[in-house]
Amino acid sequence: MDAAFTSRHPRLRELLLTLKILSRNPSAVAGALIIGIMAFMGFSADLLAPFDPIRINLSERLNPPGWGHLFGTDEMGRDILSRVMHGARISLRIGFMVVAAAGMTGSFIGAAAGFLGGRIDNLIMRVMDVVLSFPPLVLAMALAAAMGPSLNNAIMAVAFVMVPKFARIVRGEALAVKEMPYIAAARVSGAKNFWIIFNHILPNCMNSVVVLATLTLGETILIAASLSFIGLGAQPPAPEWGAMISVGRKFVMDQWWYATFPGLFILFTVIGFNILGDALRDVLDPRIRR
Amino acid sequence: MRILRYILRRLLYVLPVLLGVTILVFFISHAIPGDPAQMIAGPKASRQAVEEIRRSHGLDKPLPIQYLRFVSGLVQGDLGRSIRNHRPVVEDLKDFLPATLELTLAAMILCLGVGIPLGILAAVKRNKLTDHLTRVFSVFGVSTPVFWLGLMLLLLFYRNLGWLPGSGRLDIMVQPPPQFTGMYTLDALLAGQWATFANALWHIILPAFCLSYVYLAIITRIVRSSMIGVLGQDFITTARANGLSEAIIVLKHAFKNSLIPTVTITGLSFGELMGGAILTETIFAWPGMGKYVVDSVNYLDFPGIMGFTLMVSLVYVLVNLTVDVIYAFLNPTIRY
Amino acid sequence: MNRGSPVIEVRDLIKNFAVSSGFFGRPGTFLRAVDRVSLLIRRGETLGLVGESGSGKSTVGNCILRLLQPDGGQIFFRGRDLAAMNRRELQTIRGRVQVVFQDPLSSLDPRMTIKRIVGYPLTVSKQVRGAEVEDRVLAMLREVGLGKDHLHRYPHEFSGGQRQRIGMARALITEPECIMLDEPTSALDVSVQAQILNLIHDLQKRHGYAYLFITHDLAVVRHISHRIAVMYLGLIVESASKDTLFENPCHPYTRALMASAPRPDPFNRQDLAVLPGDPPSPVHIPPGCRFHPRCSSVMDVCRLEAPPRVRIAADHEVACHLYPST
Amino acid sequence: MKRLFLIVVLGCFGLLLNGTVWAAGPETLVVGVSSDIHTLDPSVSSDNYDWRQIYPCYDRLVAYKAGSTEVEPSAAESWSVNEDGTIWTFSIRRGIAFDDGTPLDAGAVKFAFERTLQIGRGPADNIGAIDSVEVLDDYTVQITLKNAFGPFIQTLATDAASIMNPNIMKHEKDGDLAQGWLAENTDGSGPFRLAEWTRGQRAVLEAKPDYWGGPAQIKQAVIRFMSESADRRMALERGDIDIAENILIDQLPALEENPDVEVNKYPSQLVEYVYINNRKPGLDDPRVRQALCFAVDYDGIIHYVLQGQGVQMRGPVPEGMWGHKKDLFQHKRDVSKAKALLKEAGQEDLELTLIYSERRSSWEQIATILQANFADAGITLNLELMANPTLRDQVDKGNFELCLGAWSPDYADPSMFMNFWFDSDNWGLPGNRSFYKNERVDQLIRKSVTLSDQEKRVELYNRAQEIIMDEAPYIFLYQVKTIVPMRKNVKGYVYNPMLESMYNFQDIWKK
Amino acid sequence: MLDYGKTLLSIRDLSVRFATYQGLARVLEKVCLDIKSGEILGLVGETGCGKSVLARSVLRIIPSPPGKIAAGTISYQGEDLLQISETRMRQVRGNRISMIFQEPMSSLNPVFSVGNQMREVIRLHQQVSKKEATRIALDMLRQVQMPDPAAVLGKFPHELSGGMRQRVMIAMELSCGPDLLLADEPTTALDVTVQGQVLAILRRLAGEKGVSVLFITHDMGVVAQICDRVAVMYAGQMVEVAEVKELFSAPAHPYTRGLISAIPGAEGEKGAEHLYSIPGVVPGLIDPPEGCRYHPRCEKKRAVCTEQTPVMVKLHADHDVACHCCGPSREEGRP
Repeated sequence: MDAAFTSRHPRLRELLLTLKILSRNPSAVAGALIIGIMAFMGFSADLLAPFDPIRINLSERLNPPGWGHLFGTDEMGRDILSRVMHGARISLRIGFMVVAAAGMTGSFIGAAAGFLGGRIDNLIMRVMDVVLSFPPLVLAMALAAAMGPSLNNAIMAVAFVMVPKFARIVRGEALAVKEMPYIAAARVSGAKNFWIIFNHILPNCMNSVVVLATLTLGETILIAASLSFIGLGAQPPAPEWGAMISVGRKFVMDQWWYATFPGLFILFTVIGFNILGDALRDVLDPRIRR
Repeated sequence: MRILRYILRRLLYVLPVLLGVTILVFFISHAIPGDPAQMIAGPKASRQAVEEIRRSHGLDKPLPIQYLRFVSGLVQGDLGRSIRNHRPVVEDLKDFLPATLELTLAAMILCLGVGIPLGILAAVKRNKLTDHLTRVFSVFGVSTPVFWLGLMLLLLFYRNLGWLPGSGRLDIMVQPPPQFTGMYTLDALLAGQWATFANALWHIILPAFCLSYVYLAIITRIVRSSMIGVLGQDFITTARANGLSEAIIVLKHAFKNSLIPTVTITGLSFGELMGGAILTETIFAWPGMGKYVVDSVNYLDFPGIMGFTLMVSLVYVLVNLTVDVIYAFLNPTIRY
Repeated sequence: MNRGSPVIEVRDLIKNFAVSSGFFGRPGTFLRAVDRVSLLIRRGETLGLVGESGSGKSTVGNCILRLLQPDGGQIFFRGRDLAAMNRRELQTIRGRVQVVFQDPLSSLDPRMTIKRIVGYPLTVSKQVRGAEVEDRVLAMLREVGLGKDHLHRYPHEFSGGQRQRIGMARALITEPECIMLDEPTSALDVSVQAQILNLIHDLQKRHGYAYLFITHDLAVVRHISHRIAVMYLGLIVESASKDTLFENPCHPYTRALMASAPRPDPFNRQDLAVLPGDPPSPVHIPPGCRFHPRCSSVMDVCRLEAPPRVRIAADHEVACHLYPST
Repeated sequence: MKRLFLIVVLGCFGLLLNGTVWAAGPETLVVGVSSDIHTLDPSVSSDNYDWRQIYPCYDRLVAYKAGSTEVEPSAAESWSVNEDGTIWTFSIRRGIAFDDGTPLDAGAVKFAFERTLQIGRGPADNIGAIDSVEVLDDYTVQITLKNAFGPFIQTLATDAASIMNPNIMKHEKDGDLAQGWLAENTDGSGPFRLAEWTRGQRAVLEAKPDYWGGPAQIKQAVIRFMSESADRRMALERGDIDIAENILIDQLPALEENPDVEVNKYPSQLVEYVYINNRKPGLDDPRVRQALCFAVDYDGIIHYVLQGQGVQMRGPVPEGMWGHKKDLFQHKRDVSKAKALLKEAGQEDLELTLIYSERRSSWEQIATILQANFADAGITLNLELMANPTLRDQVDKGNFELCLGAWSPDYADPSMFMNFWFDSDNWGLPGNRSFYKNERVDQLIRKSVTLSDQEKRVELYNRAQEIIMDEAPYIFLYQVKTIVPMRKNVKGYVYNPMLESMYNFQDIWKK
Repeated sequence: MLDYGKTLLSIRDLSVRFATYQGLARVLEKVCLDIKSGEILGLVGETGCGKSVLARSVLRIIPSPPGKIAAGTISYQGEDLLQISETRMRQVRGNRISMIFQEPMSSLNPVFSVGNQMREVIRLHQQVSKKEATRIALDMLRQVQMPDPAAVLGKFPHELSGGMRQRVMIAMELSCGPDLLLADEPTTALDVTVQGQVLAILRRLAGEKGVSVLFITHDMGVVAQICDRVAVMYAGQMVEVAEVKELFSAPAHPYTRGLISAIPGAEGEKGAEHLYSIPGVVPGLIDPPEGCRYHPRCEKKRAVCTEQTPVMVKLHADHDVACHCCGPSREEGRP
């Protein structure tokens, strides 16, 4: 065993072990690689992108893919490659913001509901049931429409929709964790409810949350792109993928490249998160781990 | 008898959820910016005309009062009038629901018909090539933006190959079949109009496939993983130790058990189908509720949005209720 | 060691559970999981509580720990009634009654290192901080036979026996007076079980803890206990000092229990099937004496009346109609 | 693979059964349009896309001459007007009847106008000059106006003045004046009637063989709702439809190459312009507004976005409408002048937000170009796309800085531009969306609209236009060309700028 | 009573490997064992020593992957069970050799009724009508002293108690009259009084029907009470096989000795304050100790123990042991 795995820092050791197991899982590596490439492209789009994603150049309208513009140009003569590269930043930002917001809120709500039980649980879960009674896209659409079309509103809408997912899964876990003898031991030692939630319940739900978060990242990117496609998300001239497809749709019969490339980028990004999430689920599953 | 009581109890349990749904829907739609009275009046209307409409539609009342009016209307099956076309929303939904139903049912048949066998196959051939291919297929499924897939299908099959039609439920000159269910394929069959049936079928292929792909992938995954779970259980070992053949073990012992989680998830991810329908209908100009609601959103026709959202969540809740009943039926350990 | 001063005294403890939560959460019927149980645990002494699954022995333990709120009776800890304490009062005695659970893995939080797990009761009560915690934890680990190199590991990196040692260390760090041992060895293999039983025994010798040892294993309870109480369906049917009980088991259930435990002696084969039927579920408690449907010496009165507890010797009580109170 | 195979098989199966059976014959005209009908009630609809169906189903007292904005007698044989232009008397043609045999008489006209006014929706504003309608005898009707209103006779040719059968009242429910019924049915005396309306799919108008003006050449007109421009274009090229509406400009070059298709372009009265909120600080300075007008690359927009299918506006009144002033000042791109004006106004770091909706497909491009143009002049322009209703709400409340808009006249009179856009009584949605106020202009245009003498009116409007160009309350962009691509065998179509997207179905025929 | 028949099943040099995340686990290492007809052979050992894997290997039902039978033979009636076809194997399973498991909760299919599952097995191996199968099932349930057997047939597993479920399993597995019953800790999950009942039924039926039983357990008390011979395993290796009384009275292998001494109450009724305990922990199977796998915990460890794996040698007629310290050549080493 490497020195790192016998490290005195237990968390680091666990993390390294997890990474080591992950690195032996081909789909995890593939997923991480895709996300890594997307993230790299997004963050260094300013340096990498051959053209300005916003600036219009009307004399180059709707050029097909070629050496000058690998992915062709759009109806304003902007380079589609540059735009999809910048789009990576937007989509990843949406994904991470939504998941961070929904993950934290949902996890806490779920942990509290599951652990405290009784009326609080009932109330919280009924509210969650109401939110869950809508197909996610439909609710996000209604919310985004209500708040007005903008990227930030779309993020809030999607986050709102995603909260019950986390709440439900964490609640389920919390119900199981709650019955574990170590919770009883903590009680016997005098721990109070919120201490137990933060020190036992939430950390022990982390694996599921991480897996769910990864999968939700993919789903979020899809829903956000769908909202943008309907016109309720990112606003032009922002190079958001869904919005690009929305405009590209008008040109799809003659200028196939316009809608095709942003779609491929969405597809691959979401695939990245999905296969990484699946692999994480396999790896983090304690039954396999121990 | 016990199952009836169980259904009744589940129904009662659904009521507060539905009440919550109406509240949420109502307040969302009233947060929508844009003055409905102005919308009703039209683009060049004078101020007095707008005020008059505001009064006559009760739009000047406080929100809680408007909510009460809304709910009492709801109970009588009145979802209000669309701002866009001044029709009762219920009428609109009646017109557009069958198309969505036809599309989702077609997609559903495709999903279950393909997804279940595929999932079983993948589970049985776990970690073999079949399994890997199935997983790739389903990962692509859950990762593909429906609207983009639709566009690509159109590009290929309509624009480039010209094999399949690009929009609508029927060709332009085809008379819709007599209305029984509102689903053209079914109605045409019932009326014995073979040519119309063929035409309707011809039109539904692309949208149904596009819509089904995501859901199909989900079903395949669920069947696969629940089959794998069940196949690892002790009673499967017992069955093996008793000399049962793999086919019987998989198709009888494992499958019935794996159906239990599958049915649940099928219900829960029904929402994906509904969400997908919105996008699919938009892409394929399928005159269903999805397209209706997108048009409503663009027009901020809040009674329309509200009616659709309510309708969908009602369908969704009912589907999940049905699923619960099937679940209880499948699973003898559940006590109802 | 001065054995003898009562640490925990349980009087007529009652605990009910709701069977079916009725429509919209209304409580339905109750089952009585624990019915007027009385126990006395003395300093330096081990009370063995024996019974089959569903007999309510763990429920008694959980009531004493106040993990469950009793529905009746008193639980005196050093003269103060735990059953009547509110949340704040309870905080003051937390740590003085400790617990070790059956499953050594699930009783340790898999997300915490040993240092945190063992030091936990100290951190929670904010008695001790920083480096002192580590010192105390280390001292405790040494006490249970573990060392410094175990400090930064996670529970899953240990074997079953080691985990149970960790569980002991955690229980002991607050310097409790009473420790409830809820089947602490039943998940362990024989060779490891022996190690843990020895440890439990040694610790008592050293510190004079009062133990409530809950188990279904007669051999273990015989080895470790000073006094034994036998539970059946929420009721204590017989209690006596260890030697009395094994030499003179009175209740038919106690006798059956002893007879059906397989002895590691191939030269004397027992008749194992001494007791017919399944242990009844607490949902359907038989009328009269709860044991009567399985009892070999059942009499008419047993079907009608619950037998009273009778003292038949100085330290020997039994609840059976065979021993009428006179 | 299997699925692909299945699709191929089913597709071929479908192809065999299709193609041959369902072609439209020469007696059927198929129009591909972008959106469904909302309502068919002429008293309710303010939407050109509804009027497409409504207009041919009804008669009006007067009608536009073919291809012209002048009116000619229709249901009214003749009319007279009193000296001050407030009382109009019409004598109605005999022999016009509704489908159930009810004659179109003075009573029907009174009923129709009063119904429209009573419902009080958009159309009521179109004929809002009417004070009362009186039946003098069966075939003579007298209309009294509130004030003299120059364009009155023009408004009677609009869809809002359609005359419906008084018998529709038997369909009345809850005092809705039969709105519910008329929204989905037609009952007029026009050359066509609605035969089928399958929501979201198609509407069929069938020709009445006994129309008083002579039957139409086609038997039926099928209006197919196809939301995507590309879809309509494909259908037109394949011959599935005969006329395709609203084709995106970018798809025209491909269409023009098709030998079976003729792409007709007509100058229209539809103008697109930018509302500048004159009340916002900064924008209340005419120099700043002038600077904005000078910053715009009008030629570039017309060249690239419209592919040349438009003309830059010269003042508010478009070319082709009387009152258009040929020698009026016109802004041209002049970045240095714009910068100088801004400097003069002390607004060198101007940051503005332009709101727009997706109502017109070109707006996104225009907004982006404006952003680039303004940047050249040192102005930061933020873009905000919003749903049209939201946008209208913001405009009505004056809650914006710049906003893209489009306008087309309901009747052929410059007052549709001059009075609606500049009268300070019309602030907000009713028309003056720049919240412009100039008392001199108010006087001039209010005076003009009451006069009947066209020359006098033009003079007043010209004076107003001069003032307006100085103060630059709007950025006048362009008036578009209406593009109506159709199959070459479609004959007899006549474009009328007043009847945008309304077809003269009764004169169209297919070769 | 100890009328040993001829050898029914003979396991030779059986090695099984499991692929795990951490590496390849050598779960069984060259295990040899004979089961004679009519005997109850106890297989004891601590958790994870490979007892269950051994039993499952006989029926070839170890989960594969990750499990893999790497080497060895299992001969049953002249056939090597590891070589015959899957179809032939299925005729053996549940018919000639059957198996019951530890968890009565999960070894029955929750969605089919008891009768349904029993009939399925009966009709699979016997050409009988449905009615006849029901009769056989009822008869078997009576033989395991099931109260109200007719009603039980219509019930679902979750409606039965643990003891009843285990009886159903026994009835089902004996319904085809097998030669060998593999019982994998069948009473561990049961309460002690119920365990007594089940053990009694098992002992009686095995005797009546002449079925050999491989009884896997970790409870030395159970072994003492029902087994004829005992095999002791440690960390994937067989360490000692002996007649039951011989094993308890004269255990040869240090591990066996430790196991017996560690039982509470074994040293007599009074008992010492301290129990004997084996030091250390059971080794992992991925990287097991070289040589004798027990050597890190052995009190009698010698140099040779760390280098060479001891082979099974005959101590007496019915007593084999695999230990460097107590082979027949070192007879003096007997305790």
